[in-house]
Amino acid sequence: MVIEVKQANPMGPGIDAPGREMRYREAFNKTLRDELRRDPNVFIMGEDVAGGAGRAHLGLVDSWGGPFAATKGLIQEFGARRIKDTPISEAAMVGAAVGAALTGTRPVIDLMYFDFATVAFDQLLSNAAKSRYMFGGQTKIPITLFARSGAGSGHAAQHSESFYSIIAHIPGLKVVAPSDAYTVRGLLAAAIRDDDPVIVCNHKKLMNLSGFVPDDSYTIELGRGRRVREGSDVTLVGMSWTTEVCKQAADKLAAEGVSADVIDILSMSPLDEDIILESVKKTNKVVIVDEDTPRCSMASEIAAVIADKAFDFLDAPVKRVTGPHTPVPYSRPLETAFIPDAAAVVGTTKRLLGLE
Amino acid sequence: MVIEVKQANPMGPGIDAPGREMRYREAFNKTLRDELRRDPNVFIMGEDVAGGAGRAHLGLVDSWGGPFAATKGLIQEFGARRIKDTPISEAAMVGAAVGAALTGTRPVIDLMYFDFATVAFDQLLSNAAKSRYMFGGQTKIPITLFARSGAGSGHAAQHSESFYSIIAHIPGLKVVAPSDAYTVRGLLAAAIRDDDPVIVCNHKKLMNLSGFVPDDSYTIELGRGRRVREGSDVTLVGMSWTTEVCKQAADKLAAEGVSADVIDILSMSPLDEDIILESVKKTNKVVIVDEDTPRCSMASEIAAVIADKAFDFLDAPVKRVTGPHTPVPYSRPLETAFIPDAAAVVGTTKRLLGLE
Amino acid sequence: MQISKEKLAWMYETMYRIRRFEERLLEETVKGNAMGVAHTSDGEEAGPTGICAHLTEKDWIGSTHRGHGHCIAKGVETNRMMAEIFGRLTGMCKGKGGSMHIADFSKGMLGANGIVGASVPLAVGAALSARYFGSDAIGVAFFGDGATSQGVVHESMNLAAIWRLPVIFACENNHYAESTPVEYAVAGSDIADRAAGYGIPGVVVDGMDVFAVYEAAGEAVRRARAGEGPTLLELKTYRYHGHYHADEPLKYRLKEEEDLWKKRDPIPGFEQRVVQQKLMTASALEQIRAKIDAEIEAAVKFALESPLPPIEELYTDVYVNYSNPVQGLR
Amino acid sequence: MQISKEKLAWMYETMYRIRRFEERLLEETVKGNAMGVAHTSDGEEAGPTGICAHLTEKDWIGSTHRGHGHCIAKGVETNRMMAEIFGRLTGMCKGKGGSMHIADFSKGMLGANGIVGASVPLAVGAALSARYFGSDAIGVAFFGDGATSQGVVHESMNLAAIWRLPVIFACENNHYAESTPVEYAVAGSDIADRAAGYGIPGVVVDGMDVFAVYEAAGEAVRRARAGEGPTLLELKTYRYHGHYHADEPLKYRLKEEEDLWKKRDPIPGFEQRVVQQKLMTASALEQIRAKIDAEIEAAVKFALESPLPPIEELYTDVYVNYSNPVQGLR
Ligand SMILES: Cc1ncc(C[n+]2csc(CCOP(=O)(O)OP(=O)(O)O)c2C)c(N)n1
Ligand SMILES: Cc1ncc(C[n+]2csc(CCOP(=O)(O)OP(=O)(O)O)c2C)c(N)n1
Ligand SMILES: [Mg+2]
Ligand SMILES: [Mg+2]
Repeated sequence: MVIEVKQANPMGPGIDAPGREMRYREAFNKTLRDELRRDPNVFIMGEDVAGGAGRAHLGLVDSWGGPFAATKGLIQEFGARRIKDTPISEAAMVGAAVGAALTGTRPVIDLMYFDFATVAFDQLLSNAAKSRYMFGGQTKIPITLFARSGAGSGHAAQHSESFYSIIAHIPGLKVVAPSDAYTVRGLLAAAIRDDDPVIVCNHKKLMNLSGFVPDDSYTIELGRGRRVREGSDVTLVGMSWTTEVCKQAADKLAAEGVSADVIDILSMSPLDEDIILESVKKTNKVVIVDEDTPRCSMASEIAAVIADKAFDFLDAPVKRVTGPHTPVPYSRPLETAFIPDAAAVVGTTKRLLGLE
Repeated sequence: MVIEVKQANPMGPGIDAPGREMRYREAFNKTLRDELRRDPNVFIMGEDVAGGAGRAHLGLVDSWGGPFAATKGLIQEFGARRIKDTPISEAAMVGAAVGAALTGTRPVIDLMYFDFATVAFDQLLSNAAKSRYMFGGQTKIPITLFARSGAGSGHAAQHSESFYSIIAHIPGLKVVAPSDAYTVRGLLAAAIRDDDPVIVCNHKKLMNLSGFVPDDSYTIELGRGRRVREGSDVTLVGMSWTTEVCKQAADKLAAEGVSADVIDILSMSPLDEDIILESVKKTNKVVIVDEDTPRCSMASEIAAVIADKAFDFLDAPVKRVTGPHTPVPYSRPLETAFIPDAAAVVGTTKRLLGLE
Repeated sequence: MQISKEKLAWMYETMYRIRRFEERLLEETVKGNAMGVAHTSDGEEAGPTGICAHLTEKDWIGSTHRGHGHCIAKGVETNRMMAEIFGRLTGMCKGKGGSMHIADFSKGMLGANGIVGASVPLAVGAALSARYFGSDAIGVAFFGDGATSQGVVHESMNLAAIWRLPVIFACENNHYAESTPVEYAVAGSDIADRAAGYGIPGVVVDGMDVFAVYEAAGEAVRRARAGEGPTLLELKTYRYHGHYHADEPLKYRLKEEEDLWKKRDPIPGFEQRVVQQKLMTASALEQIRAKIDAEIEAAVKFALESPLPPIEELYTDVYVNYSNPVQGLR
Repeated sequence: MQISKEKLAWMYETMYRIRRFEERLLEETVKGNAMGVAHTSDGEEAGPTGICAHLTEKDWIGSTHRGHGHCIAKGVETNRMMAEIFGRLTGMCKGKGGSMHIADFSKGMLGANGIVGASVPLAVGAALSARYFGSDAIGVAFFGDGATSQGVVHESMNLAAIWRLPVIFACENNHYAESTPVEYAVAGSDIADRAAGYGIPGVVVDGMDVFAVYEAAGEAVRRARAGEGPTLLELKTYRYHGHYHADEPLKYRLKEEEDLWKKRDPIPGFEQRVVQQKLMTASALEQIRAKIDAEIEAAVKFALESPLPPIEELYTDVYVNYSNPVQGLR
C-alpha cells in the first residue's frame, strides 16, 4: 500500500487510513517486524540486537533488544538466523553485509550510535557506495543501516554526531532522516525495500515522541520531502529533530503574525530540491535549520541549491541556523546551547524579515 | 621568515626573495626536510616512507621513498627513528600519532592516497579532532597528515577521492589544499608548525608542475586564501587542482573580453571567507570550481557563505562547477570527463554572464 | 613478591576509593545528579590497582567508557572526577567531557574514551613518544573483552610488537560487552592466546586478586622498561553492576554466576589476606575506609556545589588557533 | 592425493594462463595500452589455482589489487579482463573499474579491490549468505601479507570463527607489501600462527607448489562445506615483478633472493612432476601453452579493438534507483 500524504496535515487524521498513536521507537520496531515478515531475505545484524547471545538454554533470550529497544521482541519470532548479535566489529559487520548483499541477501545493520559509522567508514565509502559503479552495474547492494544521531542525551562528543552530510556527500549511498513516528515507518520500509545502500538516521530526541501511524504497512518514497506547515512569509527547512524545532518556531512566528512554510526534507540523498525551491519561490525567504555543524553541511547544500536555482526569487540572504563548529559538549547547559532551538529560529527569521 | 605574497603575481618573481623554479613534489620534499631539521620533535610515519624497512644491513636504504617520492632521501639524514616505515595499519598509525602528539611529539603521517583516510576515519574524527575539546583544553594535538587526492591518474574509484569537505566538516580538524610549488611549501610548513591536527591534500595532477619557490623557509598562514588573477566581471573560486583550472579559464575568458578575479582558497578549514566575499562584492557574480562531488561539498559551503553574507551584492545565481555525483571511473575518457575543466568553467561563466 | 607497607596501603586505599566512588556515583546518578550515562567498574578494582601500583606520573594510561577505576588508580582527584560527571566547570574537563572522557594529563591519564578500543592506539602512541624521547616511561592500554573485536586493537598490537614498544595491553575481561557474553563474541579460548600471533607474551591473570595482578604486571612493566616489548595481560574479572546505570544484568546472566564472582570480591579478599599475614591491621584498614568515605562524600558535595560552565565554554578548546571561527549561525 | 586428468590439465592451463596474461599485460602497459596502474601476480600462480581447483561457480572469492590471477583461476574470461584493463566498454566492468576492480558475479568473483584487506569481510559476507540460504557454497578471501595489518581482516576472522562460517582465509604471503618486507611489518613468526588466537586451523603452505596448495585447500574446503568453520592458509610465495609495473624491486630485495624463488617456479615444477610421473605428456603441455598463447594474443587484440565507453557511462550504475540525480553542475 502506498498511502498518499495529505500535504496539509500529513501526520494526523489527515491520513485516510486506520491507525493509532504510537511512539517513534515503537513504529520503528513494528516496521522491522513487518519487513522481516515480508521478505525472507531480510536479516538484522548488530551489537546486542537480541542480547545475551547464545544463552537461550539458560532461559535468557532477547536480553537487550538493541539500543533504544529497536529490535526488542524480534528474536522470539525470527530466531538467531535472522536476528544476529555481533561482536563489536562494525567494519567487519558492514563489510560482511556488503558481501552478503552482493550475494543475494538484504542485510539490515544496527550501527547503534551514528558516531560509530566512523569505524566502518571505509566499508561504507569504498565498498557499499562504490561496488555497483566500479563493477559496471553488474550488481546491487541492498543494505540498510540505522543509527541514532544527535545531541541531547548527555552522551558527549563521541555519541552525539549528526554528520549526515558526510554520508550524503558520498555518491552511491542514500540517507534518510525521519522526523516522527509516521515518517520513520514509511522511510524505514522504503529503505529496506530499496536496492541501494540506505542509512536511516534516528534522532535520540524523537525516540519517545508519539504520532499517528497507519496500521497497514506503507512506504514513503526516498527522495521526497514534505510540507508540514503551510505558510507564505518565509520558508523554514528542517530535517530530523530540527523539523520539530521548525514546527515549534512556526507556531511561535504565527502568534506574531508571521506565516512560515515548513519543509521537512526527510531524504538527504536523494534530496527533494523541488519541494524546497517551490516553497522558496513562493515565500522568497528561507531559513535552513540543521543541528549538524555548519561547514559543508546539509544546510550548506540546501543553501547552495537555493542560491543557484531560486536566486531570482530570493528577497533576502539565505540563512542557516546550525550547531556551532564544535564537538558536542557534555554538560547539559552547553549541550542544550549546541542544539538549534525554536528561539534561535524565530530570532533569525525575525531579523531576516526586518522585524527585530 | 614570513614572505609577503604580492597579490598580483604571488607565484613568480613578484616574490621578493631569492629562489628557483622547482616541481611541486620537490618543494614538498624540501619542506619536510626543513621541518625535520627545524624541530627535533617532528617525525614522519607511513607505509614505505623509507622503504625496504630493516634492510640497511643489506645495503638497501631509501628503497621506496614514499608515494610520489615525498619522503625520498630523508632516512639517510634523519634515520629510522624519525622516518618510520609502518605496516598497512592506517587506523593504528593515526591513533598512535594522536597518542604521541598528546605526549609531546609532532607526528607527520603520510596517508598515501586520500581515500585511505577512510580506514583511519574514526581516529581522525573521534580522537584527533575531539581530544582537545573533550578534555577541556588540557592538551593539544599537533599532528599533520598528508595524502594525494584527485582523479586523473587512472587509479579508479578507490584511489581518486577529493572528499576534503568531509574533513572540513569536522570541528577540530584543519584542511589545506596547496595549488602549486610555492603554496605547498608554505602551507606544509605552517601545518607542521601548527598545534592543531592539519590534513594537507596534494592533488596528483599538481605533483609534477613547476613553480617559483623561495630558497628560505616560509609559512603561509592557515585560513588565508589568495588572489591569483585580478579581474572585475566575475569571481572564479578554485581550490587544489581547480585553481589551475580557474587560471586557464580566466585566460580563455580574458581572450573573450571577460575579466575574471580568481581566488585560490588554499585553506578549506579555516576558510578565508573575507577574500571570497570581498571579490564577490566587487564582481557580483561567482563560479565555484571544485573537483569533488557536489553534495555538501566545499563548493556548497562557499556558495552558502556567499548567499548569506554577500547576498546584496549578487547579480546572478551562485554557480558551482563540480565533479558529478558519481565515483571516479577508470577509463580515461570517463575519468577526464569527471574532472571539471577550463571549458566547463568558461561555459558556465559565459552562460552566467549572458554571453552564450 | 615483596610489597612495601606503603604500597599495600595504597592498594587498599585505591581499590576502596574506586569502589566507594562507583557506589556513590550510582546513587547520585539515580537521583539525577550525574548528567549523562555512567558505566561503573565496581568489582574490577584489582586490575587498575595492581597495574598502576607499578606506574609513576610519567607513565601513561589509556582508558575506556568504563574508566573511573583507571582514573583513580592513576591518581586523578575524585572531587574533580565527580564534578566532571556532574557537568561542572570544576570538573577535570570543565564539564565538557563527562564520565566517558575524563582525562588528566598532569597525572599521565590520556583520557577515558567512548569509542570501544580507542585506548589501545593512544597508549601505543604514548609508548612511542616515550621511546622517541628516550625516557623509560611506558604506556598501558586498558580495554575490555568486547574491544578485542575492534580492528584497531589488533593493528596496534602488531605495531607495538614489531617496534617492541614499552606498552602493556591490559584486557579487562569482565565476560560481557554490554549484554554479549565473551564466549559468544570472542573466538578462541583465552584472549591472552592472541598474543602468540604477535610473538609477544600473553598472560591470563586472576583479575579479582590484586596480588596476582601486581605480580603479572610487574613482569610486564619490567619487560616494557627494559625495551623487551609489549605484553598482553588478560585480567579475568567481573562488573558487579549493569553495563550502565540503568541496565539490569540479570536479563543476560544468572544470579548464581554473579554470586560466585562476588565471593571472590577483591576487597574482602585483600583484607583477609593482609590481616591474616599481619601485613596490615583491621583498624588500619578501617581507618582507610573512613578516610575514603569522607573523601567521596566531600567529592559529591564539591561537585554539587560547583558552578556549571558558562555558555561561552561551548566555543572554546576546539582548536589552539583557528583564524575564522564559526560560532553557529544563529 | 588423487587428481583427475582433467583437473591436472586445468591446473596447468590456469597457471600458464595467469603467467601469460601478466607477462603480456606488462608489455602492453609499458606501451601505454593499459590505462592505469597494473599489479601483476606472476610467480604466485599456484595459490589461486590450487584453491580454485576445488571451487565451482557457486562459490565466491574476494580479491585484491593484485587480482588477475584470482580472476583467471575463478574462470573470468581473459579477453574481457584485458579489455577492462584497457578501459574498454567490452571490459568486465565496461571499463569503469580497471585492473583493481575486475568482478564477475556470474563466475562467483566478488571483485578485485583497491583497498588492502577489503576482500576479507566481503568473502565472509558471501559465506554468510551461503549459510543463510542453506547452500554448501563457500567463500574464499585472497589477501596479502601486508593486508594482515588491516584491522578489518582481524575482525572478519573473529566473526567467521565465532559463526563457524564456510570461508577460507587465503593469505598470499609474497614476502612484501610494496617495498616493506614481511619480517619487518608482521609480528610473530608465521602468519598462520594468528589462527590459533581465533581457535581455527592455520596452515603454512608452499605457495610455489600447486599440489601442496591443492591438498591444503582440499581440507579447508572440506571443513568449510561440512560446517566446521574457517581455515587460515598461509601461502608462502613470491611476486616476480615489482609491486606495480614501474616498480624496481631490486631497490628493496636482493637478486639472490629472487633467483632462489624463481628456481621454485610453479610452472616448470609442475611440468617436471607430471611428465616424470607420466600424468601428462610434454606435448600435451606444449599444446596447452600454444592454446593459451593464442588466447592471450586474441585478448590483447580484442581489447585494443574494443570501443571506449561513451561519456554517458560516467553517470550510470551509481544507484539502482535515484530520483534526483546530480550530473555534475556544469
Ligand atoms: C566502536 C564502538 N562500538 C560500539 C560502542 C558501544 N559500546 C559501548 S561499551 C560497549 C561494550 C564494551 O565491552 P567491553 O569492551 O567488554 O567493555 P566493558 O563495557 O565490559 O567494560 C559497546 C558495544 C562503542 N562505544 N564504540
Ligand atoms: C587501506 C590501504 N592502505 C594502503 C594501500 C596502498 N597499497 C596498495 S597495495 C599495498 C601493499 C599490499 O601488500 P600485500 O597485502 O602484501 O599484497 P601484495 O601487494 O604483496 O600482493 C599497499 C600498501 C591500500 N591500497 N589500501
Ligand atoms: Mg567487557
Ligand atoms: Mg605481499
